[in-house]
Amino acid sequence: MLQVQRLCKEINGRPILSDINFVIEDGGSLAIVGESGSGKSTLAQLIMALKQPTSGQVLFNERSLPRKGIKSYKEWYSDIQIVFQNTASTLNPAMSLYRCLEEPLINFTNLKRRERRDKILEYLNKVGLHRDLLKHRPGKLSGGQYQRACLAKALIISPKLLICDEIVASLDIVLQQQMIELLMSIQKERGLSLLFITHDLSLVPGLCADILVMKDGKKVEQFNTSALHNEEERDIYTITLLKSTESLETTWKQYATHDNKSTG
Amino acid sequence: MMNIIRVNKLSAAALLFIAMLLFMGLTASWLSPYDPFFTNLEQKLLPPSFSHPFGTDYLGRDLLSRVIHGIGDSVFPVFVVLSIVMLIGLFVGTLSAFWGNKLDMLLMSVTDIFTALPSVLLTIVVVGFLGFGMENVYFAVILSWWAKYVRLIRGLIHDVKKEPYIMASRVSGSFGMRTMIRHMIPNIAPQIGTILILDVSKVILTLSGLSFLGIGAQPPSPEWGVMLLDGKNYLQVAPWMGFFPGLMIFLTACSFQIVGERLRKGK
Amino acid sequence: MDVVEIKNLSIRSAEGQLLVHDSSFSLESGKTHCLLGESGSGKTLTSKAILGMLPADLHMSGDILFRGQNLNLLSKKSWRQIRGKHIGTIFQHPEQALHPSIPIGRQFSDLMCSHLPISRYEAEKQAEKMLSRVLLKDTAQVMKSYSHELSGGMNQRVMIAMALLPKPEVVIADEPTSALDVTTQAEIISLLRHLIWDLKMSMLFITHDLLLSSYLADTIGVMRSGEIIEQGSTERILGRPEHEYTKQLCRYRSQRILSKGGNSPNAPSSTAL
Amino acid sequence: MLRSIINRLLMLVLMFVLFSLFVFTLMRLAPGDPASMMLLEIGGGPEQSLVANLQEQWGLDQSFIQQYLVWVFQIFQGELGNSFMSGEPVVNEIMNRLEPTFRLISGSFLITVVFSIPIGIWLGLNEGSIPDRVVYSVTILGLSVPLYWLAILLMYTFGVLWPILPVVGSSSGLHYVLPITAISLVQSVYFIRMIRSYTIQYSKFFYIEAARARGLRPYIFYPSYLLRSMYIPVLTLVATSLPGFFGASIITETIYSFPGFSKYMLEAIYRRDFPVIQGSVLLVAAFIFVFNFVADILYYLADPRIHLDKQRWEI
Repeated sequence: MLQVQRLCKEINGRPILSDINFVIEDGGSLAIVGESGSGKSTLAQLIMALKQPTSGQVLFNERSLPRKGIKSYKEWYSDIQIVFQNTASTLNPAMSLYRCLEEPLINFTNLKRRERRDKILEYLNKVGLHRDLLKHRPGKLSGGQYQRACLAKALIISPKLLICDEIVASLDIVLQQQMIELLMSIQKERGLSLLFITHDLSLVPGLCADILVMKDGKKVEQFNTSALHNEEERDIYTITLLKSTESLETTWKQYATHDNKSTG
Repeated sequence: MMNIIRVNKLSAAALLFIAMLLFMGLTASWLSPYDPFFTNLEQKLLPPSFSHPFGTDYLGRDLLSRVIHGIGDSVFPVFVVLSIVMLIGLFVGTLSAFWGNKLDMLLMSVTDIFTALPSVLLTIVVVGFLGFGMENVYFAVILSWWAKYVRLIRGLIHDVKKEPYIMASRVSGSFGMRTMIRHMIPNIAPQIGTILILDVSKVILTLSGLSFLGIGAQPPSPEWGVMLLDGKNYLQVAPWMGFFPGLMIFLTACSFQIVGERLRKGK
Repeated sequence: MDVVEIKNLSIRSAEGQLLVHDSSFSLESGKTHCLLGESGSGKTLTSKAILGMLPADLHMSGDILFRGQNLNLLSKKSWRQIRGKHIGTIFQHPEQALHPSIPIGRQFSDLMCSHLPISRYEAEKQAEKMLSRVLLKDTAQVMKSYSHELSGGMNQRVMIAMALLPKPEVVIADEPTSALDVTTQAEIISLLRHLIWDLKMSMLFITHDLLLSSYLADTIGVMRSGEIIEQGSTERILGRPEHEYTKQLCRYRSQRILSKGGNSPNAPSSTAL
Repeated sequence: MLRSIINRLLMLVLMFVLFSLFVFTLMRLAPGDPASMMLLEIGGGPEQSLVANLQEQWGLDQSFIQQYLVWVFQIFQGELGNSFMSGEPVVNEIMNRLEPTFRLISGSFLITVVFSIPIGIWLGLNEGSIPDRVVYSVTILGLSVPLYWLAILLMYTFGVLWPILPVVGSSSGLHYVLPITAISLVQSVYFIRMIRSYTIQYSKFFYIEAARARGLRPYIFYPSYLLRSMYIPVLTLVATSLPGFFGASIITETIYSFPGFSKYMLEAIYRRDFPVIQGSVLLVAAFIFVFNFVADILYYLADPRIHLDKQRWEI
């Protein structure tokens, strides 16, 4: 269970995050929605202990954020893993895909070579990638394959919480949809708690139970996904996010409605 | 397509030349037709002929044999010098890339001194005070090149440190030295290798240049720079004495340059 | 009458790989044609071909007719005169499209003085008028500032003003809003639509977002890995798609409709994993 | 802004002090102590009493640091001591030999810059064309031509085969032709390659593509859009190449027996004339450091966004 309490972060005087609080139950899923510059990626890095917060704390199953000592970091990372934004360089370009996937197993488990091989093949299959991609360098993978490989690398040590930081931002619609469905099936199958960070509100329905909207480093509001559409309760900023694509969607629905009837 | 094949042929020829050169250098004593130091005044200043393809010098020594023996003095030391420079650069560069600002500032001003000054000047000061002899020359060349490699490696490490896969490797449980060896070195090695090969060509020119100025190798060494210096004094009478050593320096430097260019473009 | 007509355009890389594959389409005057496709489908290359700005190592075949004139046969000089004056361009990354160390006012007057015999003072006056049309407040201040002093949205408004100021017949907009926030995106799109309609220009709109194409386009050409797989009016393409890929795009996009009365939320559809 | 200039000034002083310390240590390490060397030079036997008072006169018996401070203090007053050989003050000997070397370096520097910058830019703009490919492969060969070999070949062709140019001394203007040609040829090969790669790199920048898409006139586009943004790298290249020219002048002056400062400094080594070596090396080093300092100030004026504490190697 992840607890974030009064988390603040300042970088050379400028407040990036101010007083962020939320909790993710075991098996729960929270979407953090905010435009660029709202501090959501910094939040992800703070939770992953890649940066130290100015104040406030992060607890996972009562253990606090690691500060010093490799052992405490390793314990933290064996429970929480992250899939970074798809900048096509989160995998070491000089290593084969096999050794990329093997790295977390070497560091976190003491499985033998054989067991590691089976584990890698199992997760490769789970994310829908073909075996003979293993000998290639990450540079040779397509956008969709690259993100699935990162997902496999994060899940291979079976963490309890998975953070996804804009993982589908640069994929095309078809691949985005397949990636979201893959995440949903894995989450249901393993009761994984999920922290999904995105700027695109339309990705969230169906994937996450709760939504937290952020703006300029502050928490605007947090609510259940089903309450997304009743505008009386919603903050005006959330409504502008909702409405921003409305005029486009109305014209779309003129055309698309016949489409759904005919092809179902 | 044509362009790529042509360049390939060129770099293949360059590689062949380098291989041949190294082979000749290693087997110089068996290979060279005459003894490079054997003086025979009757055969003084003979033009290139069948018996002496490169002709003979003012002491009657066969120039071809001297050139072949010269490989050992002009080319092999370059590899030694550059590997020392590389090690210093790797060690100090990594240190300064990871260290805090203070040491970094001091180190950068020191390296700024040695990169700003031409290696000829540094050699003049070192040889001038410590006297002639190849160890001093090598020391001077190392002195002026180590700074370039410290800055190169420090720069490369700084660039690599910013890459997302370094942050991702932390999350996968690699820290400190392990990240350095598994993630940073393999990614900067190709660039360093390319620059190293290009610098072999530069250092050959520098070393022979110093010997040509008389502050490097001393006669009767068959070093190409020394032979070129003798060639200059006999330019009117025996131009071939200066031509062939110079040609060898050019061809060697040129083949390393071509291979280096090919690596950089093909990367 | 077609303002721009592309006939059997093919673009081949130095190694002979086919990047754009025998595509033909036309742009009627006053209308908006949309090139719809994912990144890497060759749509940006097609727009660069029209401007004659393909990188040196690519070969281009096929004809590009601008008002009946084949641009391939033009000299470099006359093709340059068309760029900016008759064909305006709006790019994807606004903050990178302006010169970082030249004030914006100067870049406006450089543009105008390159095409029209007017003084720099007159050019800057017209520029300020156009800046107010793109709903920028204190235009005088914007004229004096540099591009890194403005936000993404403001930079894009400047780019639109700069593209439309010489009153070109055709505007090429290459993913103008995909680098902007959702909120500013809506404003920029409606501003663009209004200005294009108001100035009676034709636009070649390049995007990967089906929603934008439905809102802006009169005709759509769907591109996939360098090939135009389907082409026609917006109703035909989005309403009754024939190609399997277009159907898939429309189906997925419908699932992600946020506003009420949208389709069923993300029920896992039948597509194979 | 002022803070950064002072910062750079401190760096300059630090660099000079460190270098002088380096030279001084080398001097102390020199085999045989200077006092007995001096006596040997002028033929006197090295009796201990004479050596002792000479050491005392030069303060050689004090601690290393004291000697260094005395020595540096002397240097700053321009008191470089007397040459072992001629007994003349080193400063005068250097001064009256500077003139030909200065003309040689500035001549070849100007010719290289004037020729190679336009050619490099033109090649960069016409990347992939036949002349570009031809010149590019020629530069690959050009980079590996040793300057001293080229100088000898020039001397042979224009001095022996077809003797139309003087190859010794520096009396007339004609004497400068061959050395300057040799240096300029070798340096411009390097300049052309660098300027060409900068032009290619900068013309691919997004704002340059966007400017071309706006169809700006050439006389507006090239000077104020493309070249203006290339100002910094070109300035860096020019500033950092000056030491190279100096190194080249030593070689050409020796080959063409040009009575310049560089040749004089080189010959000081054969005669082991310590004060001359030390004086000239410090003078050259000081000149190069100050030149780099001025170049850094020019960077700042060129583009205010570059703050000076970002050292030159990070640009």
